[in-house]
Amino acid sequence: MYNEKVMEYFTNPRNVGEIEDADGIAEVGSPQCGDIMKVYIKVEDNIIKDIKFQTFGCASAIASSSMMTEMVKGKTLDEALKLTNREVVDALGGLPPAKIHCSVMAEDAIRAAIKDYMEKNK
Amino acid sequence: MYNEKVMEYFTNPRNVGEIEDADGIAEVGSPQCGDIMKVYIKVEDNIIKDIKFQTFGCASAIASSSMMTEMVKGKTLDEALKLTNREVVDALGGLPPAKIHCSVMAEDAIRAAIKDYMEKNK
Amino acid sequence: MTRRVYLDNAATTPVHPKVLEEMLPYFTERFGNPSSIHSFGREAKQAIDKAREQVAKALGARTDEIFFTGSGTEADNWAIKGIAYANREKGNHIITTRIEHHAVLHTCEYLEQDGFEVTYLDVDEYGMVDTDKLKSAIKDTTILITVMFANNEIGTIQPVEEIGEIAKERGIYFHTDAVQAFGNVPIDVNKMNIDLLSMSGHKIMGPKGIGVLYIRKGVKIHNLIHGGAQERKRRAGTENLAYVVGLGKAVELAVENLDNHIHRLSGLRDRLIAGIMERIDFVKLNGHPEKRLPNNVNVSIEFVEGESLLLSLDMAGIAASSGSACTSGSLDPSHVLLAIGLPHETAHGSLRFSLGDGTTEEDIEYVLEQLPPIVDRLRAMSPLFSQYKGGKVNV
Amino acid sequence: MTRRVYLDNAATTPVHPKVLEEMLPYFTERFGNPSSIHSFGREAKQAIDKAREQVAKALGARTDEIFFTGSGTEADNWAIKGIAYANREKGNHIITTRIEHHAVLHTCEYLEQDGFEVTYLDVDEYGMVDTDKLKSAIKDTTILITVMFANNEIGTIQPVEEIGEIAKERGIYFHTDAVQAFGNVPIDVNKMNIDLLSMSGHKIMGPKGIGVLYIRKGVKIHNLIHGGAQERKRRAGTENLAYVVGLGKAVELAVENLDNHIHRLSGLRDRLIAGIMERIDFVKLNGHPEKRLPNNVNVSIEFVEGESLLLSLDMAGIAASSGSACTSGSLDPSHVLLAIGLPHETAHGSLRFSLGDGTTEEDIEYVLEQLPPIVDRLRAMSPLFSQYKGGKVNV
Ligand SMILES: Cc1ncc(COP(=O)(O)O)c(C=O)c1O
Ligand SMILES: Cc1ncc(COP(=O)(O)O)c(C=O)c1O
Repeated sequence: MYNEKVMEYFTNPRNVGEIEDADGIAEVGSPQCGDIMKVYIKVEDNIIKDIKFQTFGCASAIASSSMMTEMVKGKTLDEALKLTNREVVDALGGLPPAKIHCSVMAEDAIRAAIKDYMEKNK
Repeated sequence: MYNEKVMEYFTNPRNVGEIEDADGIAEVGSPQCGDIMKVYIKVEDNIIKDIKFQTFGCASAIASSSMMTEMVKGKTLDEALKLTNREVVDALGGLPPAKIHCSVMAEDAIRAAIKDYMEKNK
Repeated sequence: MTRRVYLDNAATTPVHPKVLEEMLPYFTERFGNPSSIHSFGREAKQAIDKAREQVAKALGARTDEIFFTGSGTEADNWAIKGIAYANREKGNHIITTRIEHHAVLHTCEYLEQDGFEVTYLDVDEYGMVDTDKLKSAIKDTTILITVMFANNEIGTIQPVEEIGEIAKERGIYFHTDAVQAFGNVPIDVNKMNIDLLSMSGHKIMGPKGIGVLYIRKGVKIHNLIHGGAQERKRRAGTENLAYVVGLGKAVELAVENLDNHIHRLSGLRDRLIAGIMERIDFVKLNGHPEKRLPNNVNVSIEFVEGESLLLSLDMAGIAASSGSACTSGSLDPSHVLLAIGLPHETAHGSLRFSLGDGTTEEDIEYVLEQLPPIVDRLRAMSPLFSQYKGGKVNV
Repeated sequence: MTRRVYLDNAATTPVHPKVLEEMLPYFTERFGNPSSIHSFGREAKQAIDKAREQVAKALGARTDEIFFTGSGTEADNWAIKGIAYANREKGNHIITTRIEHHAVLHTCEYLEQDGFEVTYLDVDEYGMVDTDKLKSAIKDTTILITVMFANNEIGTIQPVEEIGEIAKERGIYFHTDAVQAFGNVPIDVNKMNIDLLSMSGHKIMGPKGIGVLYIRKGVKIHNLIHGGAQERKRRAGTENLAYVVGLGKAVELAVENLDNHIHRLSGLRDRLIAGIMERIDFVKLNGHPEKRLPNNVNVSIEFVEGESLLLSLDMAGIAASSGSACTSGSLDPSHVLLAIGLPHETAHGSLRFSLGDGTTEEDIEYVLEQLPPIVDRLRAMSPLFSQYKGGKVNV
């Protein structure tokens, strides 16, 4: 069903957790759909210095969130905003068709977290 | 499908053949139905002295005709007229439900042959 | 390799070695077509007759009331469509429940598009049908009541005998999907007033791809699959000789083993339920606490999602299943778990362990060892759990 | 024991040892439910994917056009009812032939009761469909043409490619029952413009109780069996894992062996036909002399009845079949033999020998040795024969 990379990110996800004094926080998804992603970012000089996530969801949701956090960590906010779900899928070496929405959630989550940061720092 | 007795009468039928100077002859059944029985009898003092049959038909038709000839040989015409298909079936140790009509043909055949004899000797 | 513990017997079972042994000669040696009149065919025919007797005996039925089908699903389809179309002039109303297997539900939905009216009865929090509600759902146009004997997800056993009586009184046909019940519960079609009953081979250590429909003598029903004269002209298609033989044997073994099966598995089941409750917080048992299949454990584990649980268990060598939508690629979780009133996120976090005759005490202890750290790990990742701990429960 | 010579391969074949070998692990070890996400399930899923590829390749189809069913009969039922009900608003007319298998004929008759109109095309004395007659039977309301690829009784092969072209031109779906043709004739669904095609496992040394329906991408069709999401939601029921694997293998072997099979069996077939003609008087070959399945011999032996022939052959260890009604317990002989114009009594005296990959030259010689005295013995008992000899033929 899932490739080894996805299973690796599901089993040993990078950047799990909370950031107490996060600069931006967002939660996307809903319990109804069985997927919730929560993302915390720490921003310095427009750069994502730290990022953590929590996910309630299936293996691909967990793997997608984790991969996304790795991909945007150290990037500028502009760069991070350009991240697409396709890139997450590719970085994971592919997802089953029924699971593509998990990568979309990851994209949504980082955008929402950056938006939250921006709102707070307007 | 058939019991051993039926198979024995099919394989080694008694009284197969024609009687050249038969006193009564009858043919029942039709090629359409896949069954034809022809019976020849030789009558002396109201007794069936000899009987032969020819059958085009399935194993149970052949066995039923053969058994019938054995059962009426040596009997008076009155006795022979009383033979029922049930008795033929019983003597054969039973027939499959779909094949009961073969025993009915045997009953019909002997009756028709006796009738033919009676008409000729009116 | 890690240990492999198979606790998904409600999904399917392995074929019993004795069943396979019976089947084997029918593939390569005694392979005749039962409709043929030569010795190969007669041999095949006899084998089928024997299997039909084995099944009839197990249900308290007559042999001419037993029809072999290509699956439990086909048996359900045949029963429901067959009754519907054959009794259309009598009425167009069918009563069923919200927790039936899709083989029943989707068939009913198909009939709805074709002018039939279907009542889907609600169930209580344990998944039980209320027979009073059933009675009041009956109309003059009701031609069929179809209620499953026992539920495949939560294991709840319905008051089948009572339903049978109601149906009989009102002159309505009663069909029950006993795919999960057979082999787990004693069944007698006469005592229980069952008119039609579906079974499946692969839930009882028989092969996958064979089922049975019991049809009470005299029931007015159309054929579903038309063609040759097999099954007394009621279900066409060359008989699946080897599987029919296998099913007969599996049924015989199931009946022989029934008391022991019930006793032993319900012990293991209760141990597993108690162990999970002891070792993991925020867990809820789904299904009826007593009127429950001896092999069914279904729990909701709050704050985590089913597929993640399943895959984590799988990595530990444990095969189970879940009512989470993620396992099917759809968004809604199991219709059964929603029907008993679980909130979506709780339904998503449900796990089913279904035991089988191969299940051992060690298997149960192994699960009880492996499951808690898996739950801990996933909860540690779960925003729902940290919200809960932070007092901000928005479930 | 007497020698056993099996010449009823059109009724059913033994499972090929290599097919059984492939199937075996899927009963007891790799027994998972393909819908399960754990390792048992994934293993099962992969096995099914592989089999689907084997079948798709053999037909020149895409894997998502291949659907496994519970029999050839189910495939025929699904194709015809599925197309009929899904295209009802387009039209209600179906064209078929008088010589189809009952799986097609009885399905068409069922549809006639439900408001559909069916044209049953006549065939010529060889059992061939006339494509001009087919063309003139087409109406504005025609939604389906279903013509078998090759006949199971007399072996005649239809002009499928031409029929496919006609159907395509007129925008009508074309289904062909290729249950007897597959493995005996090269098939390419695209070249032949076939929209739907039925196959069955047990005619090609696969197991009994599994079939395939090929459905061209885009064809509008209803489901026949509703329920779970198996077969991309088109055919419900837990997959018959072992048989799917076996069917895949059987198909692969059949394709690999096709040239050799055709060459070797048509040689044996022609030897058997010639031998019978040489040694027995008043014999007629049924079916087309050239456009004929490589494994089919069908002869009418005048003045004798088929069941008697069969049982006599059976006692000599030879398994064959007949078009006589007596073998089925009904009065009318085979509808196929009547459709090619045989008189009833001739049809009753027909014999079919169907060869298989296990058939040897010795088998053929053995039949040629055994058959003549059997015919003599039965003719000696036959009133029709003595009438004929006496010049009083009333046939
Ligand atoms: C031409 C034809 N169609 C359909 C079938 C039915 O296939 P099955 O026996 O797999 O149902 C058969 C054989 O029985 C057949 O010969
Ligand atoms: C309650 C119930 N009904 C019907 C079925 C369908 O049976 P089958 O898989 O044999 O089609 C199943 C299992 O899949 C089931 O659990």
